[in-house]
Amino acid sequence: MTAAEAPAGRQLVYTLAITEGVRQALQEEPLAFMAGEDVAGAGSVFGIYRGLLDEFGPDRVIDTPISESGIIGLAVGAGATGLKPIVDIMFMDFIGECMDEIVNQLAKMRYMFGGKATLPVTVLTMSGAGMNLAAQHSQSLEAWLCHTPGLKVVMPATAYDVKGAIITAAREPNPVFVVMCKGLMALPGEVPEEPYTLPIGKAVVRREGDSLTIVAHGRMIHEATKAADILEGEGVSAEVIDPLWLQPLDTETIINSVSKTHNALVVHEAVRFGGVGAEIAAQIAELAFDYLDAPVGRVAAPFSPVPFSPVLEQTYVPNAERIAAEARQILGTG
Amino acid sequence: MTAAEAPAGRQLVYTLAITEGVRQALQEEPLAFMAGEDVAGAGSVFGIYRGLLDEFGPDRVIDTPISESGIIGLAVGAGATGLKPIVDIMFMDFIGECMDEIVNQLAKMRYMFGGKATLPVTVLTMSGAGMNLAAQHSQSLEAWLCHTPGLKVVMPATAYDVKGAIITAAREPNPVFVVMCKGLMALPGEVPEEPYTLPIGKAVVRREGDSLTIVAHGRMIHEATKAADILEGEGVSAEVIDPLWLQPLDTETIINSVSKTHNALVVHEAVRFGGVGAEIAAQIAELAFDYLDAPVGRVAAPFSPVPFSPVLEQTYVPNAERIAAEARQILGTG
Amino acid sequence: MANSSQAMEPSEEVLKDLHFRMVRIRHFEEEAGKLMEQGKSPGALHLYIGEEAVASGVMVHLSDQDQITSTHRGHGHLVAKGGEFKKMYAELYGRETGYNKGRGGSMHISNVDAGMLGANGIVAAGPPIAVGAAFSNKYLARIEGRDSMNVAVPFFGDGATNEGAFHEAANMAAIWKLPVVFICENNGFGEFTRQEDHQAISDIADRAAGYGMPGVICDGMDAVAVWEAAGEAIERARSGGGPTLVECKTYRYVDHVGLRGIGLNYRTDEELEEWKKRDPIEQHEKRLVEMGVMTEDEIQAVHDAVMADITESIEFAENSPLPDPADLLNDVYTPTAAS
Amino acid sequence: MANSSQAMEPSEEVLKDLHFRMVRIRHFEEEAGKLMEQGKSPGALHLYIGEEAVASGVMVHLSDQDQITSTHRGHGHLVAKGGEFKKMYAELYGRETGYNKGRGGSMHISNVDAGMLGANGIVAAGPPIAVGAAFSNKYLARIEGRDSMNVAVPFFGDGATNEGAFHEAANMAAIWKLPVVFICENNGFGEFTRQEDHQAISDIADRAAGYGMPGVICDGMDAVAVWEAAGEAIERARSGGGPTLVECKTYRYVDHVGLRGIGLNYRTDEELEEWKKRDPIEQHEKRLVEMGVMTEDEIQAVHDAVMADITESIEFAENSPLPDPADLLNDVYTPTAAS
Ligand SMILES: Cc1ncc(C[n+]2csc(CCOP(=O)(O)OP(=O)(O)O)c2C)c(N)n1
Ligand SMILES: Cc1ncc(C[n+]2csc(CCOP(=O)(O)OP(=O)(O)O)c2C)c(N)n1
Ligand SMILES: [Mg+2]
Ligand SMILES: [Mg+2]
Repeated sequence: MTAAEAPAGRQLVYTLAITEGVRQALQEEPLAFMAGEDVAGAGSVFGIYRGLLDEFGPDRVIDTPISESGIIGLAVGAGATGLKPIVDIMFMDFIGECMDEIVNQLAKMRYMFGGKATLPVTVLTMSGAGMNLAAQHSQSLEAWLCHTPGLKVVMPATAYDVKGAIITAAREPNPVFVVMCKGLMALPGEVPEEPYTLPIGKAVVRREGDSLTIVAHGRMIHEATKAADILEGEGVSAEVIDPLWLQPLDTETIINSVSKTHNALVVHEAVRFGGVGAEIAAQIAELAFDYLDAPVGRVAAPFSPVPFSPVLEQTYVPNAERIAAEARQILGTG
Repeated sequence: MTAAEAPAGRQLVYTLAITEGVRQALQEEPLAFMAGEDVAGAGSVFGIYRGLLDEFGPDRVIDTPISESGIIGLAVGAGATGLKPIVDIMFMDFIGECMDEIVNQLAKMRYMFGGKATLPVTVLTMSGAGMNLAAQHSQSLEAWLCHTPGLKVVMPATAYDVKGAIITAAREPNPVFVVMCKGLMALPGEVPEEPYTLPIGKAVVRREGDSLTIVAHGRMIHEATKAADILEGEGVSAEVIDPLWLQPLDTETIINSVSKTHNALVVHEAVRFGGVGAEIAAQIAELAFDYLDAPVGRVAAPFSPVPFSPVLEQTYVPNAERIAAEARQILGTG
Repeated sequence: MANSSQAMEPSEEVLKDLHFRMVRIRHFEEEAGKLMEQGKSPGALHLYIGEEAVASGVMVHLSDQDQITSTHRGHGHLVAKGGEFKKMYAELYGRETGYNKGRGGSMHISNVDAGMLGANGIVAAGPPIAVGAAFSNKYLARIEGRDSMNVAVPFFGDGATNEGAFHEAANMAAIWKLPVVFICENNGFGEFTRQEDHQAISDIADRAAGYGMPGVICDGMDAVAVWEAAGEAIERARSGGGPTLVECKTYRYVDHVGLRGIGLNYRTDEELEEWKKRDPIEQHEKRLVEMGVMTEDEIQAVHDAVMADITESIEFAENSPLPDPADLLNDVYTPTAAS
Repeated sequence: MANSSQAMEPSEEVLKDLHFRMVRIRHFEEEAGKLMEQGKSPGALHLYIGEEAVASGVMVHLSDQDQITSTHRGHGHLVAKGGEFKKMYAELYGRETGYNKGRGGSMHISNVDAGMLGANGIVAAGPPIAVGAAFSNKYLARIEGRDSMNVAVPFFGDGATNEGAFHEAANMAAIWKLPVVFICENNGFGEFTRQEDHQAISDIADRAAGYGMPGVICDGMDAVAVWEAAGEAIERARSGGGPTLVECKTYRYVDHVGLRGIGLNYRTDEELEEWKKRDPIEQHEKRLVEMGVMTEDEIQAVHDAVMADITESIEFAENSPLPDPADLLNDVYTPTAAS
C-alpha cells in the first residue's frame, strides 16, 4: 500500500468520484469552466457530470455543439487567455476529430511561443472496450497522446484516482488528459470528501510481490490484480504496478520493481503493436537488462479493430486468465 | 545487397521517382486517380507531381480544397465503390486534421463490415524535420498509423523504394500510407524505368555486419549508414536494416540479424517516447533475449516539439554522430 | 429542376411503396428496441421511430446502384434500402449470419452490395464518404460513356451539421457538381441538446447557399413531401445538376438510445404528443384510404406480413451461429497475393 | 449596429495610423523576403505584401487586451498589432531575443502579451482558438462586472474557409454570441489554387447566414473601407451583439512563399498589375495628400523612419545570441511545483 491509496472511509462509485472531482475543481477555481457535448443539460451520456449545471449555472457548465475541433480550440484559446478550461471529449474514439487541435495547438503552443503561453487545460475522456459498442466506441488510444510532447496523460482506474486525477489536472498549468475507463463506471472505492491531488508522474504499487512485476494501466489493473490472485494460488508472488501517469511515466518505480522480481509483464487494453506497453517493455528491457531472467512479456489486444459480437470482444479484450497464462510462460511454470 | 536494391542503371532523384511512381500507377490502372491540395495545377508544393495534370487531365488529377477530412473521406467513399484513389496529404503534420477518417473510417470499414468492403487506397504524405519548418511542418507521426489495425505503412528512403512503394500501394487492395521524407527530395538513386513493386512487409538489409544491428527507418537510414561508416573506421562492423514497412513489420529479418550480431540499436526521427522504435526495441528484447549482449539502444528525437532555430533543430534531429556514439555505448567501446 | 416536374405526383405504386417501407422500419425498430431492453441483443441501439418518412421518401428514388451513407441511427436507412430482416437482426445479435458477420452490430450495419455504405458511430462521418461515392459515380459514368449518374445520398442529423466533416464534404460536392443529395434529418436534437442550443439558425437549409447549392426544406413527417423534395434533388444530381441540401423536419419519438420516449427531462411529453399527431405512418395510411389506394384491411395485411417476417427473422437470428473466435483477425485486411 | 455610425468617419489620427501600420508591414515584409532569398534567415516565409490594408484597418480598433489569431502569413498581423521589428527579425533569424526565443520562427511568430496569439502553420487553426479567447473575454467581463468586452479577431484566408475548423468555430461563436469578428482575407487563392476551384461561391460572406451571423464584404485594398467594416463589427461584438464575418477582397502581390510575384504559372502578370493599380498604400497616400492630412514629405519621412528602424532591427537580430542547445527541452511544459 502506498501514499496514493485512500484511507478507510467513504465509498463512492467511479462515476460519482468523477462528478465530485469536477465539482470541487469548479468550486475552488472561479476561472474554471466545463464544456463538452451534452455535459450540461444531460450531465453527459455517462451521467458523470450530473448536477453540475444546477450548481454552477450555464456560464460555467456548457453544452457545446458536436464539434470536437471547436471544443479543443475553445480550450486552447480560453486557456491561453486566463481561464482554466475543463473540456470533455465523450468517447476517446472521437479524438481523431481533433488531433490537430490536440497535437499541433494545445500541446505545442507553449513551446512554439518560447514559453510565453500557458495552457492550463484539462481534457476528460472515456476509453475502453467490453460493452459491445464496437469499433468506434471502444478504443484505447492513449499511445497517440503519450507520443506527443507537451501533454500529460493520466489513466485512473479507481474511484480514488479518478477524482484525484481530475483535481490534479485542473490545478496543473499544463494540458492534462484524464483518460477514464468506461468499464469501471460502477466500481466503488474509498474517496475522501475533501479535494486532493495525485503526485504527477508517480506510479502506484497496487500489490507487492517477489517473482514477477506486472505493469498494467487503466481497466487492466484490475485484471492484473485478479491474475495476481490466481498466480498466488499457484505459489507465484506477483507485484502489480499501475503507472497511473503514462506521461510522464514513472520509470523508476517500474525498474526498481523489476530489479527485485527479475521478471516483467506489461498489460494494456490497446492493441499491442505500438501501444504504450511497447515503450514500457522497451524501457524495462533496456534499464533492467542485467536483472531480467526472461523476456518481458506483453498482453494486449490483437491487431484488429474492436469487434462487436460479444463472443469476439471477449476474446479480444485481455483478461486475468490471459495475463496469468503469460505470466506462467515467462516464469516457465506454464 | 538484397533483392529490393535496384540494378545499375538510370539515376533519378527522389522527387522524380515519386512522380514516376504515381504516373505509372495512373497509367496502368484507369480506375486510379490522384487528389490532394495543389497536386494538379502546381504539381504539389514539393513539385513531386509535376506533369501529371497535363498527362492525365483534370478528371484524374484533382486539386481539392483545403479539407483534409474531405480528402480522406473522398478516398474512402471512392475506394469502397470501385475506384483506386491515390490521395496526398501534403505534410504529415496535417494528418491530425483527418485522423478520424483515417482511423475510424479508412482503416476499419472493411473489418466493421465483416470483410464486405475493400479499400484500395493509397495515401502519400511527407514527413520529417531538418528544413527549419518548425513544429507543425516537421513531424514524423508514423507511430499513430502503425498502431492502427487496418493500415499498412511504408516509409521509403531511397529513390528506388519510393517509386516501388507507390506502385505497390496503388496495386494493393488495402489502405497503404506511403510516408515520404522531405529531407531526401534531392537524393539520387538508381530507378528502373518499368513499373515494379516492393514485397510488402520485407525489410532491406542496407549493409551487412557482424557486431551490431542498427535498425533505422526513413531518412535515418542514411544517417545510420554514415554511422556504420564511422564505426567501420573504428573496427566495428555494423549491419544496417531498413524495415521499410513499419506495418506489417519484418520482425524476422530484424531478429535474425540480432541473433547474429548480439547487439541492437534502433533509430528514428520521431520523438523517442512511444515511437515505432519502442515497438521494435521491445520485439528485439523479447525475441532475441538469449542473444543480446547489451540492452537495445534507441536514438530518436528528444521529448519536445521540433524547434525552429537551426541551432536547436540540429541538436534535435538524430544524426550519424549520435548514432555512432550510442553504438559505442552499447558495445562498450565508447 | 425543369424535367422533374412530372415526378411530383406519386403513383399508387409509389404510395404503397412508401407505406411498406415505413411500416417495415417501424416494426423492425420497435421489436429491436424490445430485444435490447430485454437484454437479448447486446450493445446500444439508436432507434429511428418517428422519422420513417425520411428514409422511405428518399429511398424510393434509389436503386441498388445508388449509395447511401448512414448514421448511428441507421437501421431505418438500411430497412428502407431493402435490408433483409434476417441479416439485420442477426447483425444486432452479433451472429455470423448478420450483414456484417457480427463484426459491426447496430452502429455499423451495412450492405455494400445494395449501396448501403454503413451506419456509422462517428457523427458526420457519412457525408465525406458519400462525396467519395459520388465521385466514383461521376467518374464511372464518364468512362462508361453514360449520361445518367448513380447518386450518393448521405443521411445525417441536425447535430451533425456542426461537424467540420459535413462542411468539407458539402463544399467539395458543390465545386465538382457531384451527384450527391445531402439529407439532413432535423429531429431538433443532437442527443439531449436542442437545436437552438447547438446552432443559431433554425433552418439548416440556410447553410446550402454558403456552398453554392440549393437548399430545400420539407416536412419530414410526410413521406410524400420527402419523396417530392428528394426526388427533385436526386433527379438533378443524376443528370449532372450537382448537389442539393434537403432538410427534413422530423422528430424522434424515442430516447437517443433505446425505446423510452416519455418522461425525458430534456423535452416534454406534450412536445412529443404534438409531433405524434402527425405520425408519418398514420398520416400516410389515412391518405391511402382516403385516396382509395388501399383498404384498411389491406393495410392491416401489410402490418401482419411485416410482423410475421420479423418473428421469423428474430428466430433466425437467435438460432444463428456465433462468430468463431478463431476468426477474430480475419477481415482486418483484404488478402493480397503479394504479402 | 446603431451606435457605431459615428465611427464611420476616420479622424486624421486614424488615417495616419492606418498609413503608418501599412508602411511598417510593407517594408518589414520586403526586407524579410530579401533576407530569406539571400539565405540569411532560415525556413520559409509567407509574405503579406499587397494585403496590408486588411491587418491595418482591423488593428486600429484593437487594444493589447483584444486578441487576434493569425495564419502562416502572419508577420503583417503582428506588425499591425504593434510588433517590434527587433523581436520580429530576431525571431525570423531564430535568435534567443526573438518574440518566441527562436523556437517558433515565421510560422509561429507571436506576442501573447499584446494579444497576438500566434501565426499558425495549420490552415484554419486560428478561428477555434479565437473563439476560446472570446469565450474568456465574455467570461471575464461577466465576473468583473464589465459591460464592454474585449474582442477576439481571427484572420484567415479564403482557402481556410473550406476547413472544418472554420465551420465549427463560426457556429460556436454564433450560438454563444461571443465577441468575435471573423476576418476573411480573400486573396483569391489558396496556395496556387484559385478560389473558383476551391469553392463554388464567390462571396465568402455568404457563409455567414448559415451560422446566423451578419456577413459583410469590403474592399480589402482600401484601409478605410476595412477600418469601417471592421469597426462596425468590432463595436457590435464588444457590446454583446455577437460575431460577424467580414470578407476583405484583396490580393497577394508575391508568391505563396517568398518574394517572387511575377511570371507565376497559376496567375497572369496582368491580373497582378490590375490589382496593383489599387495598391493599398499608394491609394491611401493619395488620399492623405488630397485631404491635406499629410504632405508628401511627411509621408516620405514615415517611410524613412520605418526603414531606419528596420535596418537597426536586422542588425540587432544578426547580432543576437542563438538559443543554447542545452535549453532545448525548456518550455515544453510549464514548471509545476507538484511534479
Ligand atoms: C464525432 C462524434 N461526436 C460525438 C458523438 C456522440 N453522439 C452520438 S449521436 C450524437 C448526436 C447526433 O445528433 P444528430 O446528428 O442530430 O443525430 P440524431 O441522433 O438526432 O439522429 C452524438 C453527439 C459521436 N458518435 N461522434
Ligand atoms: C491543415 C493544413 N493544410 C494545408 C496546409 C498547407 N497550406 C499552407 S498555406 C495554404 C493555403 C492557404 O490559403 P488561404 O487560407 O487562402 O491563405 P493565403 O495563403 O491565401 O493567405 C495551404 C494549403 C496547411 N498549412 N495546413
Ligand atoms: Mg438530431
Ligand atoms: Mg488565400
